Amino acid sequence: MTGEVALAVLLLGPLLAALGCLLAGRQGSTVALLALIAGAAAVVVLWDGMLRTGPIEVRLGGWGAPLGIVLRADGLAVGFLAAAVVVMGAVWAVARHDFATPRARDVFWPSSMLLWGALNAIMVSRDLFNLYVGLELLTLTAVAMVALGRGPGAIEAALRYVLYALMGSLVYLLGVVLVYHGHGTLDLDRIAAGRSGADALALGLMTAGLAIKTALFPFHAWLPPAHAGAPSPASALLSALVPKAGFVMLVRLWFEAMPDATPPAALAVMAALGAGAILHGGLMALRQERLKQILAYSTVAQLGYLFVMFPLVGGAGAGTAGAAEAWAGTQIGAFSHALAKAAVFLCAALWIRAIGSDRLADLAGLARAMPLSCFAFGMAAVSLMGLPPSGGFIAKYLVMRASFELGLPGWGLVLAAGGLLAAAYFYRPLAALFAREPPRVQRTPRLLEAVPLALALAAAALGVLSQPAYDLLQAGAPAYARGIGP
Amino acid sequence: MSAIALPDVLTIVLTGLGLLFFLAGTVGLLRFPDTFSRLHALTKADNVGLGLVALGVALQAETWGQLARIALVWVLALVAAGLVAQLVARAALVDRRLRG
Amino acid sequence: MTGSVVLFVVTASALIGIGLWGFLVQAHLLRRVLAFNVVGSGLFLLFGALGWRGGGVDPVPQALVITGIVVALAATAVALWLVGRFAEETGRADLPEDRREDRQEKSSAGGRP
Amino acid sequence: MTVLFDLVLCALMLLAALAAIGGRGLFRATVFFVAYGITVALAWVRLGAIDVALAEAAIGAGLTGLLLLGAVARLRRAGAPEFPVRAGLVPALAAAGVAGATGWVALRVPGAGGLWTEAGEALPLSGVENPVTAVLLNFRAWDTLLESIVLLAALLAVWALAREEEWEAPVGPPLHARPGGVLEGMARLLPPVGIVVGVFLVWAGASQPGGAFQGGTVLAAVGLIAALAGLVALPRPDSGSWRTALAAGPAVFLLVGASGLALGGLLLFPPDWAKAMILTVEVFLTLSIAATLALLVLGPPQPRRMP
Repeated sequence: MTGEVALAVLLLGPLLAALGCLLAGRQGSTVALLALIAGAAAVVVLWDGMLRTGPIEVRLGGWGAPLGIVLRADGLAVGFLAAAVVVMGAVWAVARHDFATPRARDVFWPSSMLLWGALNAIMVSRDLFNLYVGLELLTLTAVAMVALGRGPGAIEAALRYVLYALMGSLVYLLGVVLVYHGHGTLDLDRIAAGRSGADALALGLMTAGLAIKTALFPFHAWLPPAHAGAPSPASALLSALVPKAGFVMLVRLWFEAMPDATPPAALAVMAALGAGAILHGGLMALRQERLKQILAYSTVAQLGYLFVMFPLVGGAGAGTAGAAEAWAGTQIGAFSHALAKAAVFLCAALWIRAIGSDRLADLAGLARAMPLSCFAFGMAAVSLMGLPPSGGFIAKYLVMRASFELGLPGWGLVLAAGGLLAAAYFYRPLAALFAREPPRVQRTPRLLEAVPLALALAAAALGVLSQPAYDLLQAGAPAYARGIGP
Repeated sequence: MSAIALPDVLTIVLTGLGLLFFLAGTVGLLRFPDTFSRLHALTKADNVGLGLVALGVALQAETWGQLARIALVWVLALVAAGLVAQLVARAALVDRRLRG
Repeated sequence: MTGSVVLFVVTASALIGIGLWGFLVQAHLLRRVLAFNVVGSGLFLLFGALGWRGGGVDPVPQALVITGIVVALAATAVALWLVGRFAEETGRADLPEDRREDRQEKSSAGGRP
Repeated sequence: MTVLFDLVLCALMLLAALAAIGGRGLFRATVFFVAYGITVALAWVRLGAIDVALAEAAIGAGLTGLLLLGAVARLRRAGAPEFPVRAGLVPALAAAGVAGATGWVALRVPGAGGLWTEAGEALPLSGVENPVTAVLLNFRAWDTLLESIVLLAALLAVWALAREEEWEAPVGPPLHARPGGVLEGMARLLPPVGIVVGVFLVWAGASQPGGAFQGGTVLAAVGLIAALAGLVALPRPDSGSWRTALAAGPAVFLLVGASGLALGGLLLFPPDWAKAMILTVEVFLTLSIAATLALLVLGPPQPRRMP
């Protein structure tokens, strides 16, 4: 019962807080703080309940599938709920001072709470149409945040984002219609139990729609301008959390709902798109002049990492220990990317407020004036590159080992290449930050600089203490993810 | 054909007449030169047409509730058509005076 | 399935095709949002027609379509106000990558979706 | 005989859609889109789904058409150039491919019969007689709750477009209704009828076609007429009363849903209290939907420049 109460707090809490922020106006950030504290407590209760009694399932309204909606908090979901709370808390700490004007404040705080609520709803939902409504809510709040940006390209970036997102959600919905026609239900587990001739086309359409929403290469054109154009604290939320929702939905669809509708060729195509994202994102990041653009293209590349696991977990390797390793490695990689990417964007937020620009030339020698945040940026960059000790390293190691074990070394090499590219595009900002000349800088409270540092340390800790994360993922993981035959 | 009940015959005749008026209104819309004569054609012909069709359908209504709703539809359509025609005419006048 | 439902399924699919074509090929932003709505209504019509049995439509697709129509309206409103604001700021009604004169000298690497 | 009617209706739908997308002028395209929306609503009537026909006509054709007309006027004021439709083979093939594949699979794959029986069995316990309302406000209440929040999120995104200095300005376009003119007469005559029809739609939703969204849309339209005619002062984004109206519906829905926890399950409506709980939620939901839809059409606060 306490599990259901904790889930209720995590689902209804953020939405109530958003209404509170809308009505509270100036005290919006305090309402948000209260919701975050309640949310953090709920995640701890869920985490503990999960480890003891396995996944917590809630049949909304008591109806259950197929008529009602079923929610289930399994290891993967609780992992992302935890990452979301941590990132939201860090963004709250930095953004408290940022959104002073009434317009920015009255839009950012309700929208951030709605974004958090939508993300929680998507992570635990087992119903295809409920996932669609959650995804649409997530997208509209993200568009609101991009539109808040003051830069010249913010409106154009928000418009391109909304156009891509509109068509992505409709293509996904077309797949849902075909699934309902073929299976007579929208619940993931009941779809897995049945077969339908429409599965292949439906999965293809849903995957195309979600690929657009997750900005998987070649549908990534909307992400860099949107994440670079949004205000920095918002960019942290957009880059760290929003694309993960589409990714989790894809994982549930491909491996839990329709494992048989995924031929090896399709799995290889997904990994190839991921490889394309890693290369394209990395190369484009090398050519950017502004820090936030580098970080945005870094997100495009890092999202590519997540798709390399598809041929390893599905297809020939399905059900082997290697597949379970690849799956767990990818999810730990997603958690550590969320923490590390939020850290670097929050560093960018502090620097932009201190020196007014994020051009690499203007960042020269900033480490002497703001050592804490520059160190945090370095730590987070280490995790994004996948060097030890960091969650990124553990993730890369597990997936590479699995790829070698399963005889598909090519994908392991792609990850290695991605790591080199990441090192390359992070070198220029790091070199600028730790350069010799002392810049003129306005005092930034040390406490604020500690926030990205905490996130970067958490990403590093995920590498050292990866066992709890691994246990969490295994608790309640579907059969394919525990190395047990399908 | 078997003997059709009187109300059905009346319905067919009335709706047929109504459609004729709609046709006249549409022809007026396409043929007339300027906005005002088009508005004139549309509001006159279409409203009578709608009245006839409403009357024809009213004969098929079983309960008083349906009858009231059909009447409400007709009255609302009349009011809306009249008012909108006024507004469009005024806008056309202002537009013509601006363009000289 | 009786004849008229097959007719609605075919028409709905055609509407999706028309709308998708309109969205992909048009450059004018307002037409693209309009095409999005055509795809949406076509898709919902397909959902309802496939749920047809006896005298009416299965209540679950009906409820989902009503929810979908409202969500599509919300997204359309945001898109249209963004288009209006974009036009006020740039005086244009098409995204840079769709502009005809830009396409000649820039080889469209990556292309649009 | 009826198949002939459906054939003509489908032909009308396709022609209207083509004209809307391929039409020469923007205004012409929008007008054809509204006509297209009405034919789709008729198609829903032919399919026997009256609730959806109401929603499609009111929201799909009505409000969306209104938003499009507003956008056409704004684009014309901003001087954005119109340009002709462009042809393109690859997009045409892609679109035809998706549509063809969807149609082929939809016709070839036998349907799984949907959830008729389950919905029918659970209806007596749902507290309402109209199965669609039962699905919307009881079986899948979580979807509808999220949907009402989506409307609020959309409004926040639209308000985010206001420039910083305009935040205190009232929302909506510059008004030029003549006092005592025809529009004001219309704004005095229609609202009472509109309110009666809207409230009836919401109340009837429990047993006949209707519901919070369809009723809310009618009330929003009535509010818009009164606002554009200058009878009602245009709201400001920071006005407390309007924000309360916006938040009331979702807030009540959330609290009623949370109260379910005490009764044994999240979003649980026990059969004997279900009707009362659903009606309470529906009343507040209609208020919020009407306010949000009206504000979505009025848009972000704009400077008071004279036309």
